[in-house]
Amino acid sequence: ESHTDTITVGITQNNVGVDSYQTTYEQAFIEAAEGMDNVEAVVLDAGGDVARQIAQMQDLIQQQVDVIVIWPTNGQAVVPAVRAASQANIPVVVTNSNIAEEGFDFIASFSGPNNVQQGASSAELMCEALADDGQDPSEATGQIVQISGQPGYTTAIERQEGFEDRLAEACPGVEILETQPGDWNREKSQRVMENFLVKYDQIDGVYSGDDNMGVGALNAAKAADRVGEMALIGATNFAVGYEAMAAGEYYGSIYQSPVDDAQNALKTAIAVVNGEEVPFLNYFETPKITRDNMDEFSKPVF
Amino acid sequence: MSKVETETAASAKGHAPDESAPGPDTSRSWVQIISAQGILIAFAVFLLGFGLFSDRFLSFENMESVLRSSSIIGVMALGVTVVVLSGNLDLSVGSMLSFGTVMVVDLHDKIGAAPAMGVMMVAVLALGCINGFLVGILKLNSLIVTLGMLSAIQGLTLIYSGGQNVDIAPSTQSTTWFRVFGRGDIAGLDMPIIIFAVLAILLHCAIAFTAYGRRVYAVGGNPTAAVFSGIRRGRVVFSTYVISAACVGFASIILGSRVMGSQNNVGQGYELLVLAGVILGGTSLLGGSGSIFKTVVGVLILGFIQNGLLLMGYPYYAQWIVTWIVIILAVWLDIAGKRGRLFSPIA
Amino acid sequence: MQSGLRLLTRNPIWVFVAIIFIFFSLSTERFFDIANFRNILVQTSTIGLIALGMTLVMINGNIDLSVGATLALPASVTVDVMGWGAFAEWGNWQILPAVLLGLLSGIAIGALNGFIVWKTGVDAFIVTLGAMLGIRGLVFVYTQEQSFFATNFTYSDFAYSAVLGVPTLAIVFLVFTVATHILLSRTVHGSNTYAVGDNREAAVNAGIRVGPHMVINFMIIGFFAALAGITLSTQMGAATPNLGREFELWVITAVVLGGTKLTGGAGSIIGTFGGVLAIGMLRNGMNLIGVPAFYVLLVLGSILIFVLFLDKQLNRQGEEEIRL
Amino acid sequence: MSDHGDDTGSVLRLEKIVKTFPGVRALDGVDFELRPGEVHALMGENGAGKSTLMKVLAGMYQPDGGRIFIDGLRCTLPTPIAAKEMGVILIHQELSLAEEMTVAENIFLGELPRSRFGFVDWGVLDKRVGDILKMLNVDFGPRTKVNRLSIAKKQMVEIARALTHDAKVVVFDEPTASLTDAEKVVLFDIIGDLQARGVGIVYISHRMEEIFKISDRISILRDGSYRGTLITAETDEDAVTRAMIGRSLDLSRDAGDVARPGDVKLAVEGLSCGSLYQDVSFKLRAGEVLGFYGLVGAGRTEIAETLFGLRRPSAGTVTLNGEAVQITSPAEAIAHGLSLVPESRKEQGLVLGMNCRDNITLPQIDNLTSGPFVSGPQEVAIYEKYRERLEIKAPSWRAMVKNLSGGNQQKIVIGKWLSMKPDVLIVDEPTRGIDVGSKAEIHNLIRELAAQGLAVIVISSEMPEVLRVSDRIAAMHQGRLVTIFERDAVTEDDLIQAISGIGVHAA
Ligand SMILES: Nc1ncnc2c1ncn2[C@@H]1O[C@H](COP(=O)(O)OP(=O)(O)OP(=O)(O)O)[C@@H](O)[C@H]1O
Ligand SMILES: Nc1ncnc2c1ncn2[C@@H]1O[C@H](COP(=O)(O)OP(=O)(O)OP(=O)(O)O)[C@@H](O)[C@H]1O
Ligand SMILES: [Mg+2]
Ligand SMILES: [Mg+2]
Repeated sequence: ESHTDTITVGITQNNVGVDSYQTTYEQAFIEAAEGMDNVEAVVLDAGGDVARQIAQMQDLIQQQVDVIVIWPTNGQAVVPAVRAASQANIPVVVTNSNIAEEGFDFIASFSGPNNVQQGASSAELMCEALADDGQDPSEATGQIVQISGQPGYTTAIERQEGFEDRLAEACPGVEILETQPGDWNREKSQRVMENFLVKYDQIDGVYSGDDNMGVGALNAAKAADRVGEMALIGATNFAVGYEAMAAGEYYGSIYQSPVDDAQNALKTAIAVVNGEEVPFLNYFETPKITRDNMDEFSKPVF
Repeated sequence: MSKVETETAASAKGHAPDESAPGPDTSRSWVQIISAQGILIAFAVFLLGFGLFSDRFLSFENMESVLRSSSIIGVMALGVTVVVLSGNLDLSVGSMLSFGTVMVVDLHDKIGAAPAMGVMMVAVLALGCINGFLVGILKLNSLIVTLGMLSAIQGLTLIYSGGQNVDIAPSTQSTTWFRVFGRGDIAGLDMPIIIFAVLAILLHCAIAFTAYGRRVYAVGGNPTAAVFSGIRRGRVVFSTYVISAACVGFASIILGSRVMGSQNNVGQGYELLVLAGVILGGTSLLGGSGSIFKTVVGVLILGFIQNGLLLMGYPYYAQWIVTWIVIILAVWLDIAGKRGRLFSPIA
Repeated sequence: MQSGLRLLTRNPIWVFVAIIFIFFSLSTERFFDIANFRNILVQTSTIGLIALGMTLVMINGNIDLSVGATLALPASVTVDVMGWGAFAEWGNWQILPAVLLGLLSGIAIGALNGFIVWKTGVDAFIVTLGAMLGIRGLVFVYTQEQSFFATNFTYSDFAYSAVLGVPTLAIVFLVFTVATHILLSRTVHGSNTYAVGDNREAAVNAGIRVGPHMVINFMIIGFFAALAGITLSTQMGAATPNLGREFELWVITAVVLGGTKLTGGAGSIIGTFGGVLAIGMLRNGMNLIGVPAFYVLLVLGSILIFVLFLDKQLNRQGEEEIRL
Repeated sequence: MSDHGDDTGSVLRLEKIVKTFPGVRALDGVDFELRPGEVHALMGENGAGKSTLMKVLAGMYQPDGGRIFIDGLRCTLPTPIAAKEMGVILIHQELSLAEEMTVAENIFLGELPRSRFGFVDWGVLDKRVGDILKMLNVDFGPRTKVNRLSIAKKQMVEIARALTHDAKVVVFDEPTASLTDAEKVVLFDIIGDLQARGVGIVYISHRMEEIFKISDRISILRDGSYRGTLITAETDEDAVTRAMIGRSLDLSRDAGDVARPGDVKLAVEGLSCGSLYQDVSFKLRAGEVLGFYGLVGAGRTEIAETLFGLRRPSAGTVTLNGEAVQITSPAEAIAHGLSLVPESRKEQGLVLGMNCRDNITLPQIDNLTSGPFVSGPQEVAIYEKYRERLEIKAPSWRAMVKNLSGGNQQKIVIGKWLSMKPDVLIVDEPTRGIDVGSKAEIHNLIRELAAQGLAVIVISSEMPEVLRVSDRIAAMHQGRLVTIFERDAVTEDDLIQAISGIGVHAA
């Protein structure tokens, strides 16, 4: 079937306003939709609450939108809601973080970054950072701490998983002393890091689930005058992380553009409605970024 | 909640009328002795207990770290204590902290540090005035009003920032004098701790020793009798919310300066931690009894629980479970002492 | 006419429900639609079920801030138990012991809260504030931070099933609403609930076993929180450890909007039902007309305060009133 | 059994009951004995321990020593329920009702009749309550909400509770403090009925005339110890008073205090407040005591509250010291030199959780500062002055007022307002629940204050009180000021007629 008239895209987001990434994503999504003349977007936000997201799915089904884009608050908990949409013949595109495998039958496509891969990339960066000059990264040794995202949320879990698994392979000599959640919150992770600094006399590296938390850790390390001893590595490069990197205080991160993320999702959704062929796992690129190659990237806008 | 008042009044028969001079009273049981200084004893036991398990716990460095990370919650708790003493609640402080921090950080680079702080203070005080007007003048229930404000201010913050994180540019971070509040120190003692201590002393004196403080206690203890005694209850309640908002303003400055940036939800959930600190200190939610000093102790206990468990390597959620137990035990011992028996007499 | 007016001044929330109903019906054609009403009922059922229990507890002069956390435990227990090897052979019957265990865990938490309130005499606000943190901690201990997934799709099909066109979850909610209404207005336990909240000392003196009575009401709210957690997990086919955060705030809001006094002694299920519907319709309506997320928070907060103000105005005794 | 002793004839016997509160020995080996069908009065000053003794009997307090025998059997009463089951019913001094519930639910609180499955049997309930209410001869029904009743009617509901049980012992703790005369008659009839059924009655009151009217014996407590039992028929008021307070009272009015009223301090002209009271006019001079007499609900309290800025008048003017004023808050009233001793000390007069000193100084706390801080010594000085003057019995100024006896609490309230050195003092029911000795002191104090040039308004529902303290008496009936009598030219009959609306001829 072909859609000659307007296509209505419904999107339910995870938690807009919790950080700039999601807000920028939302703006990019709305802008992109406005840029296409035959697309109308219904934009909803679940505020991080699974129950509310399920209700929003129901409302979108009720409105009979042409396609639903969902940024799951939880990869498993939204599966039945997604199933209900597919049973109502509304195709679903999952964005940013994937849903559980059990739900794969009910979605048209996933569009977003590969969070497990991101964690793995960060692990590789960590090995490089800890290797002495000329030493092979796999020989690297050291003690590091990890500040993870909000417990129970898929992105946090996947990044942690990817990081820990890859680290064990890529440089078995590096030991994770401790992991504590920073809840995607800079102030919280600053406090967590302060505790780590008191507890451990030597910290060679810090991995944070995103740059926002990473900069919190950096703040704490600076205040304790201990930036020199450690390599700080993050993910989802934020403007503050980019700047810290330029200042030489921050080792590296993963570049992930919310604008790409949003546009990718919208394009995938439109393609699905138009009956075009789309890859089932439609990842967009999330390359490593360090001081050495940061010129290749524009500074994040968030 | 007010129903409990009748119950505690009825069961308060064990309370020594003259606390400072026990006199001929021979019936003080161990419960009473513990509870009279219960919170301080608990505090000491805590410090010692953790000290045994972790050699770093009692280090100066760690103490300072705990004080510093407690200072933001602590400053907010000072203001909330005043509100609670006058018999009301303030659940909007968490959202208000987000609002204040986002605002002061955002404005810093735009209009300079001092104006930013000024504008933010005015804005936060205005929110306090709204709370004060609704609860003090219109006499609406404080729990619900501040619950509504919690949500509304969260919305305001997001509208203000457009949902974006705000940051102070890295180039100015190291040069602005705004950094003093969160990162500076005097004679090696961190500035947040000093601000917390100074505010605590000021407010403690204001509440414990001035006529204003007496009015706050009277309004909390019996609002009707306070009015009959010529106290303008509306104004007193109004002022407590302004004080609470001012404390949130100070906390925002510390937070903004410490982090040099802010998310829109930094303060989420703080209202309950703050309240937990106030309760743990032994200030009664019914109003009219408690003190600023007690709140300081309560907040520090919370801080040390969190820190101690972390140092001992427990997962972060262990602190929630321990906080649960400690809150109930502390308040229980407190009222058990007042009524002179461990268990409630209610059948 | 006069009694109708009295009913309204006692439950101003229904005026408000009518206003938002008309407003949204005029604003968007998608609102006034049987399918949408079904949605609203299902969406509100979670908060609604807990609100039923909260009404009892609040009339009792207590409050339960731990319901959000309480809800997460039974949800996880149920989904977890369903997957136990022991029940692998049971087919769909595996759901039965899982649900029973889930409900039991909720009731047990309620009993624990109630027992602490009774025996220690510590205010319920404080007991359950602590429990809100602690029980969430227990959920994390139990789940090891993981979400559980229900591999049996019958479980989630239940959430989307309907009887005679009415969603099963809506029916569950309505049935329990009626049952709780009868419990509160017709039985001795209901009368005692009011008495204990109205004047606890008098109730004690009159020989009501106030302690066990309060424990029962806490067990009831534990049951309802568990039920809400389980129905929510059927909608998700899964349980997450963060489930139900901040629910307590919305439940209390609904109950207070419905006219239950925070000090106890007064309130009704009819009012609570109105309060729950008001919040549900506001949320749903704002989604349908596309109010930006940031403004939704502002609007909900303001409306909550406004309704409180309205209630105060309606219940004023006029100019003769003493001014305190 | 030796425990039986010689009490074959008694339904209740208390032996050597001891009860201590921290710092207070409230009961110090008290004996008490009650026979079936007897009205046994319990008297004593405020804080003598009467209520405490009865709470021990009702299972609300556990005694620290002593023994309780009911029907000759030794028993312990660990809970109020246990006491009720033993047939002991206490009607509280302070009202203890669930305000939002109906009369019927309150009367059968805790014992609602059940039909199947725990449902309330409303039919049975209404019938049983209806019967009881008929016996009490009241004008409200079983389904009336208690919060719609006046205080007196609430008291009747409390009393009705006693009739639902086959009681052996019924204790009335100051039941008449807020009853009208008509209601008192009903109450005494009920007591007579109970007596006839062989129930033992303990009756606590500070009103001598009642005691002598209905009691058979009088037991006296003083400072927590038992001072003996008198047979009512063989004694007189003076003997009882002496046993209670250790001296006789001179109840006559001092001759020397004939008021020489000065300037008009307060003039009220056509004051109305909606339906509460209408068109009230009077003048009050310095050095004069104006009594307000009327039935409960006549609107006297509301007038006082209006003058004190707590209610907005719908019409009329108030002139203070020759100057028209509009007072909109108690703070302003105080600034104008007005003081009000409110009707309800617990709700309106005291912050129960505060200590004695802080309660007394509360209205003037702003003036007691040195630098930014409140001056403790100044405060204590004020407290000490009024403690001595009013003979307040409290362990120290640090004692919380909630631990004082009712009478001493009342004195704290009076002290608080006297210490303001007002021009115009309004006292509303100043001696409700106060023992005879203190009452006389308070009356003398009021006269003394007037003699010093204060203008005083005394609101009271007790005729002897108004007659004793007033120079003129304003009689009120249903929100209207009927007449103002000169005290020397009025008889009791005139007053009763005026306040009950009989013969309201154009004044
Ligand atoms: N709960 C309590 N805690 C401490 N002291 C108390 C308590 N209840 C009573 N008292 C003290 O016990 C003594 C006796 O009080 P009680 O109430 O029995 O006096 P009362 O004879 O009934 O006086 P009144 O005529 O004023 O009612 C008083 O000194 C009072 O202060
Ligand atoms: N008819 C009534 N119905 C309900 N409540 C009443 C009624 N009459 C009086 N009341 C209440 O009873 C209380 C006492 O009456 P009120 O204060 O009006 O009279 P008063 O003239 O001051 O009498 P007193 O000083 O003897 O109490 C008040 O709180 C009033 O609200
Ligand atoms: Mg007494
Ligand atoms: Mg009166």
